[in-house]
Amino acid sequence: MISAYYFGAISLVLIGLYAVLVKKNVLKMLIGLSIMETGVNLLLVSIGYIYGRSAPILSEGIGPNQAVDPIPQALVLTAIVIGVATTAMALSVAIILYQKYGTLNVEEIRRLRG
Amino acid sequence: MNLLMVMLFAPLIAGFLAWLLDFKVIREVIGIIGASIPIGVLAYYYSTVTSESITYSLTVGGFTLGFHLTMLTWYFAVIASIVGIAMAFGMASTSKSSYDWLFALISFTGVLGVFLSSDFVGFFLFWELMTFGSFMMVLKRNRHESLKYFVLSIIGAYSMLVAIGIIYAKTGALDFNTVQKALRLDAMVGSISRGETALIYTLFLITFGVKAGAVPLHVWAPGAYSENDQSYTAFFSGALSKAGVYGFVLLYILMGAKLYTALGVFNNHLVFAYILAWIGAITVVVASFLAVLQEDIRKLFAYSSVGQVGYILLGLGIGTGLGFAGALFHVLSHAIFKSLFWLVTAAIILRTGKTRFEDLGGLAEKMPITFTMGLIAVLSLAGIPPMAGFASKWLLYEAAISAHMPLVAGAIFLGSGLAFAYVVRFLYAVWFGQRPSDLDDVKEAPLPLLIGMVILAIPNLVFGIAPGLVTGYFNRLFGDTIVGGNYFRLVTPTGTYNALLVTVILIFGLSIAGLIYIYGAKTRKIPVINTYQSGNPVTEEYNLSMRKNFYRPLAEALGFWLKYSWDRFYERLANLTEDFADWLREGFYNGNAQSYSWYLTIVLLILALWGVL
Amino acid sequence: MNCLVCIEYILIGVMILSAIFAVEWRDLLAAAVGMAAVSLFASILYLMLQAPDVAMTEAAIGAALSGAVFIFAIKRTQRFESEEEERPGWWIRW
Amino acid sequence: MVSILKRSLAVIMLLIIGYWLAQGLSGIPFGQDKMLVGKYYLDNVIRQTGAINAVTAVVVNYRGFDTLGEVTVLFIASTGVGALLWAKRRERTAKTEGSIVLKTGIRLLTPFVILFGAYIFIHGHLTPGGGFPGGATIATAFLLLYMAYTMYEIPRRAFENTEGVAGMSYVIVALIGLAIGGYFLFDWIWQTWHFGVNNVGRILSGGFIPVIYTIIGIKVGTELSGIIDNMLREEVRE
Amino acid sequence: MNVQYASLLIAIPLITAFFVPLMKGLGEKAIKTYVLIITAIQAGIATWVFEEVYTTGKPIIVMAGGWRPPVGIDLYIGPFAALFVLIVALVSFLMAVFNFRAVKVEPIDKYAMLFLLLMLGATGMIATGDIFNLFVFMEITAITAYALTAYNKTGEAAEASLKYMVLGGIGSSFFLIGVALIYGATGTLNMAQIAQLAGNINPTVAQVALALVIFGLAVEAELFPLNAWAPDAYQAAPHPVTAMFSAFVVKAGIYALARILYLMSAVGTWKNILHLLIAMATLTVIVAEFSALRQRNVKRMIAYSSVSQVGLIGLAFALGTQAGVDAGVFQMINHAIIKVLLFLGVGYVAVQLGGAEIENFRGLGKRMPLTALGVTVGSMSAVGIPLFNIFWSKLRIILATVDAGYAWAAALVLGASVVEAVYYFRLVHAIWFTGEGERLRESAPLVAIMLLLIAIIVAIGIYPNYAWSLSQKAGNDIFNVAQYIKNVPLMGVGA
Repeated sequence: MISAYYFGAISLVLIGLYAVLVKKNVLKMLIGLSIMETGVNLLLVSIGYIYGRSAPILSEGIGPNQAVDPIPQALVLTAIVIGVATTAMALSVAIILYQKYGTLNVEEIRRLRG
Repeated sequence: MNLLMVMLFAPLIAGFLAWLLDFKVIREVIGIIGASIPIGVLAYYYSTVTSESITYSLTVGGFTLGFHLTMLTWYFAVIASIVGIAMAFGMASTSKSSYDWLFALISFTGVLGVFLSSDFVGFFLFWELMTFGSFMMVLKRNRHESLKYFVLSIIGAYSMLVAIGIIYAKTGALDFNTVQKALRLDAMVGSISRGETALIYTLFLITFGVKAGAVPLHVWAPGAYSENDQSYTAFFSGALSKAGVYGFVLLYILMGAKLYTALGVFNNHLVFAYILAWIGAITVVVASFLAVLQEDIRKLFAYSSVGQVGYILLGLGIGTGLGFAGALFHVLSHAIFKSLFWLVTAAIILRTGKTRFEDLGGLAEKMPITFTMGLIAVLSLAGIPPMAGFASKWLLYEAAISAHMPLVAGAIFLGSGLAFAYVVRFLYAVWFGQRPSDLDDVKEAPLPLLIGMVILAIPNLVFGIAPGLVTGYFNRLFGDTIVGGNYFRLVTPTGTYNALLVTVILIFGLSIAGLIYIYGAKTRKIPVINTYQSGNPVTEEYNLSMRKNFYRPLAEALGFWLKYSWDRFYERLANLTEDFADWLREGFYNGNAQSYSWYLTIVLLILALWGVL
Repeated sequence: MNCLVCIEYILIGVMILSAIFAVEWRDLLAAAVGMAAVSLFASILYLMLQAPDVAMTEAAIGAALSGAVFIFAIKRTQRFESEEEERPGWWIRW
Repeated sequence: MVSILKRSLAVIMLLIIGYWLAQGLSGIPFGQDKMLVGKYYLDNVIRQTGAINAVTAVVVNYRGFDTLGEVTVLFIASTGVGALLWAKRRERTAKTEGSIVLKTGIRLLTPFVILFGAYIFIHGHLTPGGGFPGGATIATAFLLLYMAYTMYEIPRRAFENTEGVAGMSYVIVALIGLAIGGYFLFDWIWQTWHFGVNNVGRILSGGFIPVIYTIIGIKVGTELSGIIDNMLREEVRE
Repeated sequence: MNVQYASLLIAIPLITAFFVPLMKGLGEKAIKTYVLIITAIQAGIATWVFEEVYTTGKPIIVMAGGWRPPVGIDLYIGPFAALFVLIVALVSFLMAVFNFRAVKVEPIDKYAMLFLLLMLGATGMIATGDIFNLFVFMEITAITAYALTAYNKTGEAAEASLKYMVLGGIGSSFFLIGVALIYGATGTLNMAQIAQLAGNINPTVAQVALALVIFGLAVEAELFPLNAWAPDAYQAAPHPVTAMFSAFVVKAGIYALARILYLMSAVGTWKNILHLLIAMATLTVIVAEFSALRQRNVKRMIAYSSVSQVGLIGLAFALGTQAGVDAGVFQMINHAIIKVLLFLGVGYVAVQLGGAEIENFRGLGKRMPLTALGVTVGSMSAVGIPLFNIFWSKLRIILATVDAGYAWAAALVLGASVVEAVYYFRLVHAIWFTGEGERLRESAPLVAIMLLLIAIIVAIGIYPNYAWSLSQKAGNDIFNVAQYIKNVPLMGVGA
């Protein structure tokens, strides 16, 4: 039995991947990717969690032994920013695609093939 | 710098210089000098090589390239060098382009390197170099033919690479000595399985078969030989195709014992050799038939070359000492007479610009020296004493008989007959008969070309009259008396051939006939006109003459067989491949980003199933 | 099972539900909002996982800005998924 | 029909993959102490970096290289969006002006939002937050301005320059570390100058963390605003 | 000189890229010259690093922030990284020259930034010694690559970029899951420490983590069937960028793949992953070669060829033997050289004659003889003709493959290479023996670059010893994990 957080994180990844696999709209695929990223981030943070400990801010009352692992949180900070950067890039590409092709259906956006 | 290296790279360097200094006479002079250095070096080494072998090694890219000059490699190298120098003289007249010089001489170096290498890396390297040079020569003239040559060569080269790789993996060595020892040891131990041995053998068979032009891998040869500078073809067919033969010899040396133990014996013949013999026999028959049916001089000799190399393979496949002697002798005689043919062809094409029999005729008067040379070549090829061609074919025939291979011997006989049929046609249609009026101002071939021809004609006569020179060398090479006799007499277990005697008798007979012809017969010179149709007008649809469709009845008789062509088979295969490529490309790279993400998911699924199951 | 775990389960459930909605809604604007909602719920979960830094960042960048950028892009392209897509499943038709 | 097949196939595949991932994750117990390097950070963070917020210390100091890369990624995104949506002349095409409530509210709110953002990144080493959320908050202020006023545009040139200068300052801070301490991204303020050693837990501590977070905050704010600006302006043809 | 100054390899491109917005008004020429100067400086630093590493024989460990690994992030510039950082810098420099001709689309200042950051990303990917930092640099490279692919702003460019983005996004997400698992199991992100601890990881976790990480990197490394984005991206990107993709972006991916693969060699399912990778690499070669066969667009054809050659490298790395890795590195060097030459030649033709379709190549030997020579030499080398560099590496790879017991893979790869030979043959034939045309003026700097590359190709072809010894050292750097762990001055945290 895995934890609910793991379950939620994996579900998000799979739902995102499902959107990429099934939805024909480019923006929908990008939404899927974005959800995937959220899922991965959630997974990372939950790996760093330790029962009964508090946030790694070592002010009064919280010693080094009462804090959760700070590394995954640092990693996720980076990952979130990277995610938004990718999303912004992808969306501007989608805008160009819409200008040039007049559609966002991936089945019609296939001039490059073979 | 070692003299061996000088000899090896002299043609290559000369080629580059000729390419860079692209001026009319300088180019040719450099080329000829470069091409004549090898024979000089080889002559210098003659006395040394008969007592010990000369070795040298270079280190390139972590590989050691070894070279050795043994009696065997010396023999092959000399053949290549003789043909090479003749080619250089020929090209001095026929080729006007520095491109040709560059690549012709590159392939010259390649051939020498193949013969001299004592390890697989060098062997492969020079093999590729030689292929590359010859390929570039064809590429310039005909795309379709060069593509065929190219694809088959690449297939051959890669087969060799895989085979070398397997040998390397099994023995851990790449130099011939160690490989030979390891494989001989393995013949006893048997750690290389039967299947693997068969695989290596097959791969080498493909490699060397392609280069030697063995049926069914010969399809490149007719086109590549004919669509080329004919002086270069002299080298191509005379020396380069011998690299394939050398490969087979090498196969015997390196893995003969292993092949014997792994593949066994059939009817008292070694299985692997038997396969080779039959490939040779089939090549002889098929190529000779096809040669007979050609209407183009170049095509005719191209098929003839394929067929003659078949003899050599056949000789090797007989597997006895005599067979080897015959095959090696035929390597020499084929090199000199076929190259001579090609140079004669080069002269004809240079002077007339025609290649089809129907456009030629009566050139004997206009080009007497060339004609003489052509005659020598014809006699040698048809196997008429006292030419080198007879001696070698005789040895092959003796070998086949004494090894109890009557069918193979039959192939030799049939091949000889067919060879006679096509050379007669060449002899008559080109040199005699009615001369088309546009050939009236044809001149004798230029001097360099004639020099080249003479260089090749002399050995034809010398080794024809004194075949013992060659067989004596073989005896020393094998360290055993395989062919007895002296310089002029060959003695085998089943027969004797005295070349000098035959020559003397022949000269005597010919002089009598000549005397009778000159003094006895009443002759009158009449203009030649087309009258041998019994007065009937010649209709175009069934115009059979020595010059045109002479063997058409034969072609009609063989109609059923001619329907099947290896050439067409390969073309269809190529088309199928291309269609498959299109299908694959359109199917996989279908342009849909979604399908691509499905591929990703499928890979993930595979990984997952792997983990779950 | 204490109450906190209850809340966790509910939050995760709602997050997954909004992810499904974000994927299945044909109105892209709504889908983008759904996606932002997923981020928002995730950020609450981060808080519960004792990661306030991440929670803040996710809320500010993941939910707000990312959603806004999506909405701008939708504004410049099209709002609805194209029509040849077949009718959505029963679970979404209402 | 095909589509339903495709969907169900996708679902089945994804379930298998999910099961596999879950199986892998089951080897990593949730909520257990698995720290190795993390423990070291928690033990030494205050002494070595002067920051109370261990996450910040890890982000900026211990794993500063990642953050440098992260800033670069955002820079690339803003550059990339700018490059892709580039046109000779572009204008905003919004039609509807915000309501009076919105306009007034935003006019009042903007300075405070920016101030709040600044607060977040300046206190990064003490409280949750830091350069990225702080910068995002600043960007939100501009987003609000864009929403309220149809004609509003950020001073693009100035923003881009700020972006560049901020990025350069980050690298320069890192290079000063190289020059002073011998290591790239070396915390020279804390480890060489020992600035604010007695101040741990207050604003003037934490070595170069507040400096870098300020730089990052400004950079992220301008970059995200730049992205918003680029997304909102459309090409106009005369 | 303090070896920590090797961190300038990262700092210089970054700071200069950040400086570009400030010089926006100076015009196109100035910005391109600026990029040229920066890449030259970068090449200088890389040469220094290369010298340093190869003369001392010790890797340079750059410790960011002065923290010893695994606490801080380290850059591990060993023989491989030193060599490839140099190649990255040199290729970027050459392509910066090509920029003057090939890139006309506005806005140049953004292009310059992206160009520098692409170089940075690849450098970082090759140099880093931390797995999450690898992810960050991979994303830098990838996002830059997305932007540059779409830079021409045509429909095709955007389409290619979209494909790249979707696939890259999925790949990097799963890579990150893999990293998360590895972190969860070992508690560290430093590669050397992961290698130390790899044997102790719970086997299920290790299997899933390794598979996911390899999967994520294989997308970047263009292994079949994860390479569908590659030909499109290569075709649509600006010409210098295409050359950079082929010369080092993919290489960085495949290097990372090999590095992690060998670091995790203590994992139980390692052999299975090797088998899978060998199958994928072999299929990569075959499918890509067949796809190139009837290609009308030469740039796309060479893109497919590049994919297939990369598959060959992947095959060599996946063998799991020292010989294979050495051969793979050798092929990486050679392939970088020839693909720069080919894409430079083809790109230049496309710029001059308005497209890379095969029709434009007819008679090229008469119209632009030197460019034609460059393309020809590149093609012949790619096919593996002796006296050109690829021959040696291909030979090495085949020998290593057969030696490792995968004769079938060698045979299939070589069979596919026959196809490669055919399409290059067609190209060369079209260039020299068909078509006519007026002679055009060729740009002197570009011709000089091409002649330089041809000289290198032939030099390695004739005298491969030096390059081979370099690749042996570099290959040992990847293969010898124990040495790698020893070289990283681990702090002993937790271990």
